[in-house]
Amino acid sequence: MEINKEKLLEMYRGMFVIRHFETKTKELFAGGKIPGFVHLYSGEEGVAVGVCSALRKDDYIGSTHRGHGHCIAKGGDVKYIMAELYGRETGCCRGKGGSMHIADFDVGIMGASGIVGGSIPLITGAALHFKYKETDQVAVAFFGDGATNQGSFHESINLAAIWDLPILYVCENNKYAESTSISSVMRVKTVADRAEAYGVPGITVDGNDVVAVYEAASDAVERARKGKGPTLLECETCRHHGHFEGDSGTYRTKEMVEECKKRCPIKRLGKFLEDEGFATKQEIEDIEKDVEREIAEAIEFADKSPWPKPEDALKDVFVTPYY
Amino acid sequence: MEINKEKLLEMYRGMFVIRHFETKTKELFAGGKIPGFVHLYSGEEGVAVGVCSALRKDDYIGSTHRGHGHCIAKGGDVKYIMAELYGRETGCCRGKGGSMHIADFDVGIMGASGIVGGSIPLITGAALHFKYKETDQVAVAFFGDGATNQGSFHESINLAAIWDLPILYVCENNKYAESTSISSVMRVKTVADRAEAYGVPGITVDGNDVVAVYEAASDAVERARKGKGPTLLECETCRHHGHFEGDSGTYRTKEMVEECKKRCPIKRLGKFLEDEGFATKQEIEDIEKDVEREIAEAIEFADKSPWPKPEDALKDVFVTPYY
Amino acid sequence: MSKREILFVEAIREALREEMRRDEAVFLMGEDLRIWGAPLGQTKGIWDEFGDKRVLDTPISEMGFIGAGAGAAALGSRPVVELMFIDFFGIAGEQIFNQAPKLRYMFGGRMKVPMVIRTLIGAGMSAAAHHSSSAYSIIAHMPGWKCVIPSNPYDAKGLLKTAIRDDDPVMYFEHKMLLNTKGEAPEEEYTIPLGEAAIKREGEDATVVALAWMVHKALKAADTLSEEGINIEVIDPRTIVPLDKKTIINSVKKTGRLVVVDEDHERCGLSAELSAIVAEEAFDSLKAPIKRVATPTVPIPFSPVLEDAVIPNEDRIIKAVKEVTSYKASK
Amino acid sequence: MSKREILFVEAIREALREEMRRDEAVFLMGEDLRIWGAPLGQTKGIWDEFGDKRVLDTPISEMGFIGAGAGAAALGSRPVVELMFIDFFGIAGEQIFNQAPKLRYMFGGRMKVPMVIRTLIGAGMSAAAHHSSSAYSIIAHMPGWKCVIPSNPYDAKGLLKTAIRDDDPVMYFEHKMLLNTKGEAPEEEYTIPLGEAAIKREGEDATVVALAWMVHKALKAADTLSEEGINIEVIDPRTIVPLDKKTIINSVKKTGRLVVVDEDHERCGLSAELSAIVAEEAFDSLKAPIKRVATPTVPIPFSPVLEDAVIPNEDRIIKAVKEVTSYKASK
Ligand SMILES: Cc1ncc(C[n+]2csc(CCOP(=O)(O)OP(=O)(O)O)c2C)c(N)n1
Ligand SMILES: Cc1ncc(C[n+]2csc(CCOP(=O)(O)OP(=O)(O)O)c2C)c(N)n1
Ligand SMILES: [Mg+2]
Ligand SMILES: [Mg+2]
Repeated sequence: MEINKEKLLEMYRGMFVIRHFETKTKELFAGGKIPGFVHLYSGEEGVAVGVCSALRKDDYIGSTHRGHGHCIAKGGDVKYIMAELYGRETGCCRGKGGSMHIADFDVGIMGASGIVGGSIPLITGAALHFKYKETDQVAVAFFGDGATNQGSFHESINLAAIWDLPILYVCENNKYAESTSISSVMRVKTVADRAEAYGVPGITVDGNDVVAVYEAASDAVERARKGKGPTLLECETCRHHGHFEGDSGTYRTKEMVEECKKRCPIKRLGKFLEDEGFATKQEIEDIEKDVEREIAEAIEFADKSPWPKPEDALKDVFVTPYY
Repeated sequence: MEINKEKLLEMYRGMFVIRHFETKTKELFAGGKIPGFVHLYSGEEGVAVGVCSALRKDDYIGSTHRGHGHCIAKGGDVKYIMAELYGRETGCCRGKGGSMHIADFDVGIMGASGIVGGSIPLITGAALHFKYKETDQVAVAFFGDGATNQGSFHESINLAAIWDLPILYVCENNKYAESTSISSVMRVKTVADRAEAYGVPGITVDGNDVVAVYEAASDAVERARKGKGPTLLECETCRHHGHFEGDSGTYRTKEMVEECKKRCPIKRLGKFLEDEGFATKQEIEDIEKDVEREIAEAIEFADKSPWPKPEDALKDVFVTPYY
Repeated sequence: MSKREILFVEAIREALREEMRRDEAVFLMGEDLRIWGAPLGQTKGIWDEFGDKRVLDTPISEMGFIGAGAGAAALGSRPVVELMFIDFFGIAGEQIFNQAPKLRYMFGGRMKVPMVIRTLIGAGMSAAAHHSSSAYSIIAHMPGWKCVIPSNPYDAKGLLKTAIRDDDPVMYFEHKMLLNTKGEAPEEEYTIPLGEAAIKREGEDATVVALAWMVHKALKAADTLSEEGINIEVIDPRTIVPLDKKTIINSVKKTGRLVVVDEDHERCGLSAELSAIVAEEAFDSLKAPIKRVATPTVPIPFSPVLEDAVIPNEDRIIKAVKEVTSYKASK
Repeated sequence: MSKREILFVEAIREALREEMRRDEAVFLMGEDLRIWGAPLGQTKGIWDEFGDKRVLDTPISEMGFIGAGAGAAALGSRPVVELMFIDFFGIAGEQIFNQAPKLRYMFGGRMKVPMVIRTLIGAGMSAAAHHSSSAYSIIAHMPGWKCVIPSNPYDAKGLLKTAIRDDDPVMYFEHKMLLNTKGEAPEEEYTIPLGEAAIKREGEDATVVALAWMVHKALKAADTLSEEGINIEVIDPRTIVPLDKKTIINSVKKTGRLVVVDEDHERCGLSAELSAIVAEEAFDSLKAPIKRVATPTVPIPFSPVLEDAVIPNEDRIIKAVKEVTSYKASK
């Protein structure tokens, strides 16, 4: 597959936006600016960016509790996402959703879910809608390794298989579900092995190699667009921080986390860009500066945004008024 | 595997009890004696009898809406089962359960379930209990082909796999879930193919060959007793009647049903017994006569049994009184 | 309008067919809808007219396909999904409680989920503890579902058409004992708004609120009672979310007495909700304690003798009405 | 008994540890119980004492492992299973609603299911619509679960020990805002029977019934109100199945007024049930409408501003009490 400089720099920028967003989110959470439960995506950027780079704007993704990365990669505006984390009126969900429930249908983000596996049937329904309407849009379900032990995964991928739905099931295998090692809750070697039970192709790629993810996703997206049905794409990755902010993370040794950080997809792509002459150190630094400015603006936007009005708590249950 | 005359005749008798019980149940339902929803097991006897013949009395089975056969094969008394179908006080569940909820813990019947897939987690829990108590008992989950598309199947077999639980997952693949052909709701060729997703052995046998079922089940039971974990055993079978009493069955052609009846496991074993000299026609007829008498007695018992007292409807929710 | 009698089950089929013809976005999804036409014939003939594309037969994967229905609805389809029996709500519980009905709210009102779930409720068939629940109180308890519970063919058709056109998730409950009952329904197009109760019978002595099968039992009880000179007002709310509180409260203001007849379990059920509303909002008018005639909070037993003992019946309704109409305050 | 203060979360751990020592049949099962010690430390240290065999970490398969818990219980184990947050009840819905609590009844009372489910409830942490529910009304609505909802360390410990020894399925609700609150609890062995309410404060002017976190809000409201000369009686039912109706009714007979404070959603919720019981059984004593101060039937919003707007608070309790104590009948 041919991949040009522009796409590569775009992916670099995309990953760096997520990383920097998460770094700031961590600080803001610690400083009491962001309430609730926050699960950071740092370290897994290669997956969201690799996959979303293979999508069109009118394709849709379903996200998870660890969703900031997916939503940013799919084109969500960091201003509105940050304002949502702050719980402000200007947030993409008007402050009603928060970190675990980010959505923006205008750019194809069908929504995150606080329930593990909860969004998999929904995004499968998006694919069903595309098939029903005979469009060539594609849906992507993001979920973790832990989620593959949920019934919703099993039922959804089977539906997609029998109906040849245009969807990618993207498993972010970071080897842990909270403190639980995937090897203790699954007897097969890879999550991709599970695809066979549904007659669906299963592929494992290195999630730290954004280009590899992009290429594998592109193939699967093409299959889907052509009406050839779903693919299970497993991306091996790891998270740099605890399960959520507040997790002491004692189930992983320091060495494991260090080792994980060494495989950072951003550093890896940066090195590749320089080594292969796609970009200079300066170009990369310029991108990073630009991103830092963008995130700073988003934080300022969130900080200055008004709180929702208490009475709005009763709105939006129904299209017709609350009762 | 060595299999002796006694065992073979026992299996013949077991299958014939079920067949005759179901034939009579069909008549009694049509005659208004048995209320509710009734799903007959006729045609599938090879599965229940083959599997249960490999079990001990203190092993446990979990059953389904199509459960009469399992319960009889596991040693349930036809008198108490028939009385239960009648809704009488003397029924094995005192008239509270009916056809879809037969249980008898004393002989290892952990209970049927009106919910497809509903009993699979429960009987997996029985296996967990055996492991916890360090007994060498074994559990068996019976379920249909349709049930393998339920999340409960997926989650349960995975639990059994990671914990090496002593259990057999026995899929009665009669090719249909109500009017739905299994080939339209599953992309893999056999249900046993699904075992791979859990790192569990998956085996397919001809459910009309009770001896083959018995042998395959015996191997799996031995594995389980030795602490080597679960097996998925798929038995290909077919039902002689509609999905339930009242189903017109138009989704199967007459020829399909005829073809199915030709593969009858009882006829097949009968022929084998005669051909191989295990039994004479007379011996077989004697068994059948004896069974007919037993079932007639069961019906009489049910018919003469008292109704439950209305006030008992409020009992048995809790060990301590109702509130 | 033309006089015409149809079966309840025909009313459902007509509503589905008419709405499918009217709007391409409407499709059906569920188990055994095509050849079988659903377990009690509710979708019979529809596949013949609309074909595979508009009528989807699913695997036994309620969690999966109900979630998929909600997802398709979120993007603009208008699926009518069948949950064969309400008793299976737990199988799809996550999608029924946390997803479909909460999405719009969680996402700040920026999308909508125009999905209908049709489902069978009720006892009366000795179908035992896994096929006889009502459970609409649970659906109503959790935010986000509109709940429609028709008692006759006319309402069944008019409300189902409205439900399909509604932009919010609507759960539509079909009582299995009513599907083969007959009633008038015009051939001409009509719809019934959600949130309007029907006064089935006027009376001054007590207000009886009842839904679905229970409406028929209440009306029979009313006949018997009227022979003894007691005239009850029978109200059928028809939808419980939205609920037409006004009609109920106005009636209690007139009669001073309330009996709620409810096939759902008593504890934390709809009967409690209606009682609580009246105890707060029509307190001054009350001349007697509010009585609930509901199903005790026990699993529905199989044996007809036992089933009859727990499901509200005419006798229990009459007894409760007499208690409130003959009530003398002890203070 | 010795005076000693412990945290609520310690009370839970002590109860678990004591019962595990007492009875070999008791084991723990759930997600991340071992190293993590459950999300808020409820099982911290228990794995160190009892090891892998007695503390099972599960995959994220609530339907599977809750069903397995019930199955093991049916054969004689006494599992204490964690459903991390009550919001996940739908994931395991089938096992929670149709199996564990109905088995004994369906099977004619010939077996029993001595399982406990521990689960986190409540808002207050901006955890949004998937991690802030109360939902005990739904569990209480369906037959078969005993429901324990403690408000302080003493009750938390005594009731959890009783729950584990109970032969029926018990759902034990831990309010996340209470886990780090302190209270007295003796070192000596004690248990508290299910079905006995606690009168937290005596008063004559109105009865306020509240559970868990709401007990604390009601007691604060009581302080404020007493400064204005209004003395409320605050009752904590502690368990809602079984429910100590007598204590509530006796109190209303004394005060003539009832305010129910309930963090669960209002529609068809526990607040409705308590109101309905009193409207039927203490009608003559009522001097004012029954007021419910409950969470409106909307998903719990994320933003602290919005969350505060829906969860019952001191102000709303005070307002409701004043409405009932100052009430003048209009008739
Ligand atoms: C149904 C359900 N069970 C449990 C939880 C609690 N929980 C939140 S995240 C998580 C682990 C998820 O693991 P995985 O799917 O691998 O995603 P990761 O966090 O590793 O990205 C758990 C158990 C939940 N939110 N929903
Ligand atoms: C969860 C659930 N969904 C649907 C049904 C309705 N139903 C009863 S039996 C059945 C078909 C079951 O098919 P299978 O598992 O193959 O068993 P079989 O009837 O063929 O023995 C269905 C859909 C149910 N009882 N439970
Ligand atoms: Mg993970
Ligand atoms: Mg089948």
